[in-house]
Amino acid sequence: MRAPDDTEIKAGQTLLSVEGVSLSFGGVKAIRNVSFDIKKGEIRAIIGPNGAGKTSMLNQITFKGVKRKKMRPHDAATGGIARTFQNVALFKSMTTLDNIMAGRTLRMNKNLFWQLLRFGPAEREEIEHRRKVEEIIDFLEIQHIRRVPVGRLPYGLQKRVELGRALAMEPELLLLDEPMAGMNLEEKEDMCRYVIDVNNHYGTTIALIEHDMGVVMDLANRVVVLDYGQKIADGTPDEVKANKAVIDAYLGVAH
Amino acid sequence: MLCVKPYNWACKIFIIPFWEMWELPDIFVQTLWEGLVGGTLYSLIALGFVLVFKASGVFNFAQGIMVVFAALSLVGLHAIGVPAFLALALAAVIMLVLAISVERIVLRPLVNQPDIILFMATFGLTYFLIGFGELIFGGDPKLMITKQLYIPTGTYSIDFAGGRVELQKLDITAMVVASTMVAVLAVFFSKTRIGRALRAVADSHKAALSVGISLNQIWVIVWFAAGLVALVTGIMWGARSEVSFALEIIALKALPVLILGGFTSIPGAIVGGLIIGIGEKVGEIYWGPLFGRGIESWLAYMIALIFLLFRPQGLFGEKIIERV
Amino acid sequence: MRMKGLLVGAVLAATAVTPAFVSNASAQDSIYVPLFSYRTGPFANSGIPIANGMADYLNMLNERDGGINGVKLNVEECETGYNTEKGVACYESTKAKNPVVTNPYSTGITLQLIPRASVDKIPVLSMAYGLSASAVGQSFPWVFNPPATYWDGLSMIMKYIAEKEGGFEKLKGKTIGYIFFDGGYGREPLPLLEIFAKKYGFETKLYPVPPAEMQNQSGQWLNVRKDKPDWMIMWGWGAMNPTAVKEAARIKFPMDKFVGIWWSGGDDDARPAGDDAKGYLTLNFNGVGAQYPAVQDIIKHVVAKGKSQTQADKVGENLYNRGIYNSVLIAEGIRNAQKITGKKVITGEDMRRGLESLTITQARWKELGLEGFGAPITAVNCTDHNGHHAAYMQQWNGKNWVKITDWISPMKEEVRPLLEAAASDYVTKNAGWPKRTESCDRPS
Amino acid sequence: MFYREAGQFKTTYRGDMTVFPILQDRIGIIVILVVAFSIPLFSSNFMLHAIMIPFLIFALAAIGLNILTGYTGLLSLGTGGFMGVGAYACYKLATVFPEVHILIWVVVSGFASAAVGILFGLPSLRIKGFYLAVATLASQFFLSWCFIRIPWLVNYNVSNAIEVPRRTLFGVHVTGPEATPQARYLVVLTIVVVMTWLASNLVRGRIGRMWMAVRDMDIAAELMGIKLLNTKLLAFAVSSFYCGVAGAMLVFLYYGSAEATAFSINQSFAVLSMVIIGGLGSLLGSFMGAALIFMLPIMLPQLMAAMGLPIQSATAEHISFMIIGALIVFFLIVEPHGLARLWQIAKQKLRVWPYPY
Repeated sequence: MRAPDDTEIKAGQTLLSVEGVSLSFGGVKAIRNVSFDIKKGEIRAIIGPNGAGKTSMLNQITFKGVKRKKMRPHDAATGGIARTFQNVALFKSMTTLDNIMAGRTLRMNKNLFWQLLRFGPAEREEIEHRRKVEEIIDFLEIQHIRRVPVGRLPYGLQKRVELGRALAMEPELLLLDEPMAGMNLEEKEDMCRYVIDVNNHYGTTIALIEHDMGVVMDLANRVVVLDYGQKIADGTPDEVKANKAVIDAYLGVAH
Repeated sequence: MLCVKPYNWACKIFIIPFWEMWELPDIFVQTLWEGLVGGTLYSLIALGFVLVFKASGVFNFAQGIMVVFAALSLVGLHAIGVPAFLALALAAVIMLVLAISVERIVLRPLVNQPDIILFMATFGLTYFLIGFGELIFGGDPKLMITKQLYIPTGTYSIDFAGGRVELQKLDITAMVVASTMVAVLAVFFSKTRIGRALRAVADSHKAALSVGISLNQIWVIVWFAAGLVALVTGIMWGARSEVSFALEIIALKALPVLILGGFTSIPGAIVGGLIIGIGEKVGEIYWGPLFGRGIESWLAYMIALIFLLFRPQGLFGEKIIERV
Repeated sequence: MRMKGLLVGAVLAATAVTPAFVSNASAQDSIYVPLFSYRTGPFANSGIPIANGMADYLNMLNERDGGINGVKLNVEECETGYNTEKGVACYESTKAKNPVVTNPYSTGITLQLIPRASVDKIPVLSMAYGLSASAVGQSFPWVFNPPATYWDGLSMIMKYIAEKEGGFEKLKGKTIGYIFFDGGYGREPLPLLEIFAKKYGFETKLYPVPPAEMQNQSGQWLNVRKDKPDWMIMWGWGAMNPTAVKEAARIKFPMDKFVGIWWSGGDDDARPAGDDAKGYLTLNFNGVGAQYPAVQDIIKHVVAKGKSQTQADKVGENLYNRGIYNSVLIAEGIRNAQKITGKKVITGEDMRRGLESLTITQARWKELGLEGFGAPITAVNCTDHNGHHAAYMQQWNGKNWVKITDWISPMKEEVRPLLEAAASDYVTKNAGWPKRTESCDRPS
Repeated sequence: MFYREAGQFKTTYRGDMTVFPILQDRIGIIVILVVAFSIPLFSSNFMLHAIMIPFLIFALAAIGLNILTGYTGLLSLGTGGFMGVGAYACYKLATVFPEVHILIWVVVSGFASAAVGILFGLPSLRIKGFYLAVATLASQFFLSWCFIRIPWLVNYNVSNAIEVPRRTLFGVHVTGPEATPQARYLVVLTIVVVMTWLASNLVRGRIGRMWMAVRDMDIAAELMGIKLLNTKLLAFAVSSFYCGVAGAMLVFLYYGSAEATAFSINQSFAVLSMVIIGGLGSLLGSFMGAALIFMLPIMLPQLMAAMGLPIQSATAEHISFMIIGALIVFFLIVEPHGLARLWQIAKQKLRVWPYPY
């Protein structure tokens, strides 16, 4: 599959739309009445300075949802949304392989009885999914750490495994929360490549949170800019780059 | 007489107990008093747990055996001819030695291990202290040296509503000592430098280390404080029945108090203890007959469990916030 | 890191090597008598004096007489901690050395051993504890529980109460409270208590004490205060006893109306309450005090030579003497078995016969240097492994136990049918329970 | 040198997914099984009855608790109660339906335990960590109370105890006093081996991954589409099932008769220490922990006697308490992840031997 180009995205169908979301913790308003949409097949970035409410926004999408008033996390998964976390949320004592296999949970359905016996259906199912997982492992080039508990891996690799786990869910929409945070340049470049490859290869729609502007401008088809919980800009990277409010927010003009 | 056939059960649950409270107010007041005293003693044991948990994150299973060990040391020293108050001081010294040993031998090598490992280590400590205590003092029960410590015995009988309410002098002493203990600890932890350091450690080990507070010292201090609390608890429980290893089982009663009050809250331990103490006595006396009595062994846990379902972090525990 | 590897090796090696030590049969020129005891755990306060008394009497026989009829007794204690798993381990480790009798000293361990006794051919002597129904010799040829069962005990207590009230008919309308260890032991007397209540028209109030709450009885005693029973009966053990006595004193329950079973009558049970315990009553079937010549012999041959674990001043206390009583039964059983079989070194099977025809007459008690120490054992036979012997009431005077009644005999006519019923119930529930095939010896 | 995986390549996923991918391990386990099944031929009754049988039963209970605490991260102090439910359920079933073979009831009684486990597992959705541990104590004390107070459970026995009927399998006594330790040992061993194999299948598959995911990071697990409550309750159910079967075996194949005190809180603590000493999240560790915690107190007095230390049995008991306590602390310090991790490290050493790395 080929990633759609910009004009196709504009015309394409909306995968998810966020309308008038607000969120407050105690008296602090983290998000104020933000609306935007994500279209099928695009890479959509949400950016903003520290504390702008990006992660809160993402949590709202996965945990609370839109239109469905009370969406439980489990429903997000069945609804085809997968995500990675700002602070890696891997299953630390499990191996890379098990972590990514865990991403297949929803797609496996052999019951307790077969699981206990393991011979037959459960084993066939396990092998079938193992094949899928090995494809992802090959794709992310993490074959050598297959059997290593992820807790012992360096940060960069952990991020990659987390991406792998999210991919294993074969999501329609992939939410990446600062996938490049804390990485060195080389690792960042690798990660960028994987994000683009995922978008190209699997045709997955990606929503990306990042505050490294350079990365975002290269990757994203469209960008939403948040500041103090409010949307201050929305458009293609070039449009956003030219937006005065964005420049102010990033350069720190007094409000 | 009050209960008619179809509503028999409902009546026994909702009417009879209250009617009994009304009919025999002296018994009711006595029940509340017994609950209060029992609760205070539970609070004392729970306090020992809280001190250690707050400062070192260790769920100290050995608190119960420390109670026995402290009391045995006191009685044992007195038995070989040490004067009572000197024995008391020496028992406190023994608890200090215990605290230092525990810190050196158990806690220091296990620093930064998961909670459950530390919990298990205190479990090992419990076994060790049982064996050690029985080896030195013997497994037979001892009499608490109540008289020698000038702990008053006897009863105040107060006429009340046509009956009498009996207040044991021993229990009153227990209440006073427990309250004093709590007050002293509260002042110690809020006013002194060490106390502030301890709170810093409770908030964050790393933060405490970065401002130069010695974790090891703090641990010795809290374990010693827990040891002192254990000593006081041991004296009080010992005076109520006797000093024997069976006392260790009683210490389990502090656990529902802990989940009710929160593992990290001193006021929680106190209020929790009182709720559990009064709750289980009132429950046993007025609703116990429905179950054939003797329900105290689990009633406290059930009370705590019900509270817990509404407040998972306990009454005074800090709200648990998980970040991803 | 190397250390960890070594450690694993060491543990595995230790596990592999240990069994080699375990199985060694002893040479058969002595009689092997294992004593299960518990000097640790929550019941140690009752267990320690009994264990001392048992061991000291048998050791005294060795020291003074060179054993029984010239055969040394090989006395060995095994610590159970009142714990069933340890009990199994003790039983298995002693079984290999051909014991003549097992004294389980825990209801849980006794219940386990009852079915195994007939298979392993080792009689179980559970002296006035364990399964009351095992008094029926036809169903339980290998189990002995003299001198009396718990039901006998209850009936004797009822007799005492009736006497004090001025006859059984005076019990009508009275309230009798029963505070008990909430387990098999404490619950066993309940059916008989109900029968008595119905028959004599008194009301019963029950106060169970959960095992974990033995030292926390204020709730139970508050209920006692609320219910105002005329008498209290107690089936307690271990740390439950002294706590109950103290609590009774606290609520000012009249102590001379508070009666315990024989297992609630330790000196350490009453002593903690001090003067407040004055008047507290318990049933007893052994004499107290060190004035008996045999006890003096123990002091001379065992305690003074430092061969005992007891403190000298505890010799002669009630539970210590209870241990002596138990050992007298063992020793007399052995002696009787030697007499019947003509063998010097007897086996478990011989011991069974010895116990089944055991008699200790008043004269024999005197010969043993224990005049008046116990009621004559006259009624143990093939059908009756208990004998339903008499006990007496003793009262705490603030320092010692004082015998205050003559021997009270149990209401056997009430108890025996219950026992028979319980035994046949046990046998029917345990389908395949073996029919008695053992022959019967006449009492000698 | 001899323990090498070099040269052993897997060409199928099936081959890669086996429990023991390395040949030497496979040989090892076969040797262990052969030895285990032939122990009755050369071992004393004491060894079998007092050590091996209870060791295997407690190992099974430890596996049960490990599923809950080690794999799913839910700390439980209610094991003794769940074991008791199994034992009493088995007794009721065996007396109400005596025509069905007892060994079937031993296994089926696990379901009763599982049901009770689910019931007491419900609070686990809201309560975590030590709070949950204390909450499970509620089940322990409540169940203990039920065993004593509900006479129906013991068929109205005056002695308040449950007794084991005599039953045979292929003409050989397996329960009751006539059953030889050899026969009982083989039955216990078979059940434990089969159930361990099933457990190892379970923890390696989808369900095992769900449990571990919940343990490691429950929020992320939820986003994988794992339903927390169902997963936790499943862990409670399976764990209680194992404990229940262990409890039933404890009474029917080991004790021979039991009172409610056999399933007291001490049993819960003992099993928990087995799991932690052995290694959380390791089936092998459950066996090692059971070996250490159960065998040590039984064997220490024997060992001391064998070494000719002339001490009183009570003193030996006190010292063995001290040694157990010290050993627990010692093992935790040497390797907090339990004996199973020690074993792994030892294997790793063997793999590279004679070179240090």
